[in-house]
Amino acid sequence: MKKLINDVANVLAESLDGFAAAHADLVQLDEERKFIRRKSLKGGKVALISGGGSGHEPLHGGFVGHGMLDAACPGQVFTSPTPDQMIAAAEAVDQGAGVLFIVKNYEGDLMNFEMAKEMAGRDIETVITNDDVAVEDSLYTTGRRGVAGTLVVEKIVGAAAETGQDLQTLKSLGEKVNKRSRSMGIALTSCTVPAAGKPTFSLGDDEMEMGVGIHGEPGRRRVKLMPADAIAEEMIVAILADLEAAKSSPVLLFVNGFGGTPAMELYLMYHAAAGALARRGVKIARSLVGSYVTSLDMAGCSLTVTALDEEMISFWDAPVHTPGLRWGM
Amino acid sequence: MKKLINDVANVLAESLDGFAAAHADLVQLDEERKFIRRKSLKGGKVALISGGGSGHEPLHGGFVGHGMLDAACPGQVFTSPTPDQMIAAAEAVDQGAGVLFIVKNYEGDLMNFEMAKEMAGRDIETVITNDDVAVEDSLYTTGRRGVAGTLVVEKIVGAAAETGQDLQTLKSLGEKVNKRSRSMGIALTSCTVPAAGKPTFSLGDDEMEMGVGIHGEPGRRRVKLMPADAIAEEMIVAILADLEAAKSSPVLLFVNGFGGTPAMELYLMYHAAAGALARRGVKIARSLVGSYVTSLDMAGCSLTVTALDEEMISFWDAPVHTPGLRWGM
Amino acid sequence: MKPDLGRLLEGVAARIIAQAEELTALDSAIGDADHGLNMKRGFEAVLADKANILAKPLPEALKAIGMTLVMKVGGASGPLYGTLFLTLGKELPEDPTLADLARALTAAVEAIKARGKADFDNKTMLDVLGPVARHLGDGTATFASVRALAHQRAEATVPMKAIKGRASFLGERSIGHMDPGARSSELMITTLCDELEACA
Amino acid sequence: MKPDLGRLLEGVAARIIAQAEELTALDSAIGDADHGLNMKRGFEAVLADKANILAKPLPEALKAIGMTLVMKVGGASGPLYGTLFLTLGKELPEDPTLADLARALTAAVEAIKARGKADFDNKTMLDVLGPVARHLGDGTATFASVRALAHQRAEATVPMKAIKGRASFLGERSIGHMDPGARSSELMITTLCDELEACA
Ligand SMILES: Nc1ncnc2c1ncn2[C@@H]1O[C@H](COP(=O)(O)OP(=O)(O)O)[C@@H](O)[C@H]1O
Ligand SMILES: Nc1ncnc2c1ncn2[C@@H]1O[C@H](COP(=O)(O)OP(=O)(O)O)[C@@H](O)[C@H]1O
Ligand SMILES: [Mg+2]
Ligand SMILES: [Mg+2]
Ligand SMILES: [Mg+2]
Ligand SMILES: [Mg+2]
Repeated sequence: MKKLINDVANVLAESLDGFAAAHADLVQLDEERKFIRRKSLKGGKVALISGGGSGHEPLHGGFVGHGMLDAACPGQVFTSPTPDQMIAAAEAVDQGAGVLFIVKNYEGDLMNFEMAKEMAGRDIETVITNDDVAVEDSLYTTGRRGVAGTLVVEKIVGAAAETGQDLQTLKSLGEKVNKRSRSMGIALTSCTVPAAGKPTFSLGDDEMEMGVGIHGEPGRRRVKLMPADAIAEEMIVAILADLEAAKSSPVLLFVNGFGGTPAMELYLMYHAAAGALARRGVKIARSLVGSYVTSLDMAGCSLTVTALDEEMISFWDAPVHTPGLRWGM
Repeated sequence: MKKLINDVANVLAESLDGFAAAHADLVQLDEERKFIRRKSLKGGKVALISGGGSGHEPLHGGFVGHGMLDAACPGQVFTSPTPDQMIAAAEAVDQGAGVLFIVKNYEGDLMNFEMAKEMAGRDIETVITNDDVAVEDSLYTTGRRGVAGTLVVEKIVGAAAETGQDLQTLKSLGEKVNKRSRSMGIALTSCTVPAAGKPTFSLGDDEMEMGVGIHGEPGRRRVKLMPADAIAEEMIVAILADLEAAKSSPVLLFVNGFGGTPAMELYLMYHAAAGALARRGVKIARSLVGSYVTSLDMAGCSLTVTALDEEMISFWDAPVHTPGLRWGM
Repeated sequence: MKPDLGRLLEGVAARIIAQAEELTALDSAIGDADHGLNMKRGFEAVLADKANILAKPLPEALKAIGMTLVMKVGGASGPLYGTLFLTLGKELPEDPTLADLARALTAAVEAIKARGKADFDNKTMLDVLGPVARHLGDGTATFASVRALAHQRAEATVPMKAIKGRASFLGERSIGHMDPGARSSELMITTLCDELEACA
Repeated sequence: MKPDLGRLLEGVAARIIAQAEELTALDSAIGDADHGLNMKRGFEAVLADKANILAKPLPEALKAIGMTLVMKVGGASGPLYGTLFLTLGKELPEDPTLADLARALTAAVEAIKARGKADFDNKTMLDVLGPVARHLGDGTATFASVRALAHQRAEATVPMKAIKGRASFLGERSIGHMDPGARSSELMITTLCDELEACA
């Protein structure tokens, strides 16, 4: 394992401390490192709290700030945070207008946020994101994973929250954005969990994982390395098959790197994905390219397509000022 | 070689096309892909042009836009652009107030920009960046490499150019920022040039390269993998030994990822580097953490320290709106 | 039976900590490579809190263990094992009989099902805990039979296709691997049997 | 001598293209792994422009080759090899003698020195080009002797410490590797000798 770390036991703490110090103008880290919060809160606004296992930076801590989250709870690497973290975060940022949890659809996250909700004794609602089409959706299983589409939910709901929308309205908006967002990912290499010390899975030199999750979970199938155009084609086909709304709405195309993939390749994938959309008559209205929802050092990327409407476009365009995403201010 | 590409011959073209399409609101790609320019130019302003080998994205094309460059010329991967590119770029963005070339100190870049200057028949000045302390500075050699400090020069000179400063003033400012910026890099893995198909150098599982450049050039020495704190300590010592001004000025600390290193590790390195500065009484006034000056998929990072003065701080803070760096607008 | 809770606690914790790498390896195959790390972190926290826990009567001690697991383990296993111990604490009297134990474990299994919205044969810890709870109440349980059953039920998760938990994302590809949570449940149960037998 | 420029051009281009991987491998050791790619791109562009080049008288043809190299190769070698051919074009008459060639190459070497601010023994292409230019003028040159000298001077860069070019960043670690530009100069010169000898 080759990483820029000291002791594996301190990776999370030192990284959080560095993050908080580098962005001290925007965020504060709780003394026990249970949560990252906005430096200054906005009275009367619904508090948005997300969180999840660490290793996906800048998600979620990097999206704390004006126009997105009020707090984020970092779990251990790839492990959902514990209820005490969400309880403490809610205590710190609840302004009396209620709290909205944004939770990625993993059982660990669901249960820990649920226990926090039960124990916090506050007005709390939850939006669950499950945008990953690589996994079959079914009532009988855990269902689909929440992946990079979570950023889109946090951005759009975050912008709406700044305008003073109430808890129920924000929950509905979050559910709408989630329903209109679909993602799929591929990996060229595994990631390595620091404490595990070796790659989570092993791939041959000529292999890739199609439909991988953001924890290095194996995907739909293992295939021979494919050209970028063919990869994008398969991903876009899978995404559009499950996103009826994209037939009649302009879309956001979000190309997300997993941590070990450079910008040059992400832009090449954008080119490939945009071509696949254009061939199907889908119009791209907004774009985002970068490593925003990562899997430690995994090489690979995901594509997210969100079918936009006017409300969503205006909230997407609204000013945002966080360590990880910033525009308009 | 595992990369998200199609044919190695088309990597650059497809990546540039994707970049231009994803950021069509800000930039335009020349039809022959000789340069990336701002979509709308500002009359009467000195035109800032940079460029260099590709593979360092977002440098330089990602820094075209308000508050930074007017145009950038992308060479082949790790190969300086050719004079016709800079001549065409100057033709496209020169507003009559002259052109400033910002060139990293590599002989290839110097000679190609110099030939462009000779052939363009315009009022052109050049700022050469050479912030890399891993290489000994000497009159008899090529001297030091220009690395991540180039971003700082482009940001500060770019902001000054927006205020209408003239060519000579901007050249002096660029030289000042360069003189007050020092960097050093380390690599945990080699990068792989797409057309070469295999890693440029090979490192043992327990080895790292101390003082690496941004082309995967071997560095000062090959050493056993070190803890992050020890790495930061050695880099900060080398940087401060060559940056007298940091004794009496607040600094910008810029932790730069090389493309294959995730945000979690960069923030951990920020923590380590900030500690090394604090122990020496150096005050951090501004911070930047991210993969901005990359080496394809190389794992590793560089630290840049810039000794700031009031003028530099206000230009650093000034609004910038480019694909790669954005704040204040 | 009047075993020493401190010894039971230390025994179970030591076993989980000692097998952490194996649990993580199982989780690498069909999950996210952290189950051993999670359980180790949880039981280290329990050990650190041992004096406090042992000062309490059994029901309160079990609740304290459950709360520590909830607040330290995270992931799916934290709330679930936390629920297990919290429910045992709620259901057990200070001085439980085997029948009390069977009833309490059955209640805990139901609580885990509710918390995780899962059922038997979903390839989870429930596939060990459920059968063991039933066996404890069927009047034939011996230390050896409980151990054998726990082991057999963990092995029985190998050919299952996961319906719940992270392994469910794998669909058919989850077949052929033991569920890490089933294995950690087996480890806890067999270690408990070992310790209780040694005191008996 | 009245050799066919088309044949010379094709011979040199084919040789450089064929050896591109070797040049890149040399550049991997002490540079940035692109010298072969750069040279290949340049000479492919020259070949693509062949009809146009061959339509011109020798001096103009050489200038056209130089300009193509400048505009297509990039890196350090583009401006330098471009300067080489541009200078030869400026210095040579339409029908050059060996003495003309020696004088023109000497001028080109000076132009390369000026463009790259480098000198002999800096571990660059100059360490092949300079000695060959001198030898062409010393009255003893044969095809065999020129080839041998080019080869020997390229080999002689191995023990040098680089003072200029990317390899200079390596300091002492540049010692022990052949300079890629020296090798590409050797390849051009030996191929020219081969072709000229074959026509002679
Ligand atoms: N819904 C569920 N019901 C019961 N057990 C579950 C459920 N989801 C997961 N598990 C158990 O938890 C184990 C995984 O725990 P762990 O790896 O610590 O958490 P995570 O899956 O969040 O990384 C699985 O092996 C399985 O036994
Ligand atoms: N200043 C210089 N003077 C003469 N030759 C040089 C100089 N700098 C570099 N070279 C030659 O150029 C070669 C490298 O060319 P190339 O790899 O194509 O460009 P780059 O170094 O920009 O990647 C070196 O091997 C050396 O022979
Ligand atoms: Mg987990
Ligand atoms: Mg080069
Ligand atoms: Mg797990
Ligand atoms: Mg080179």
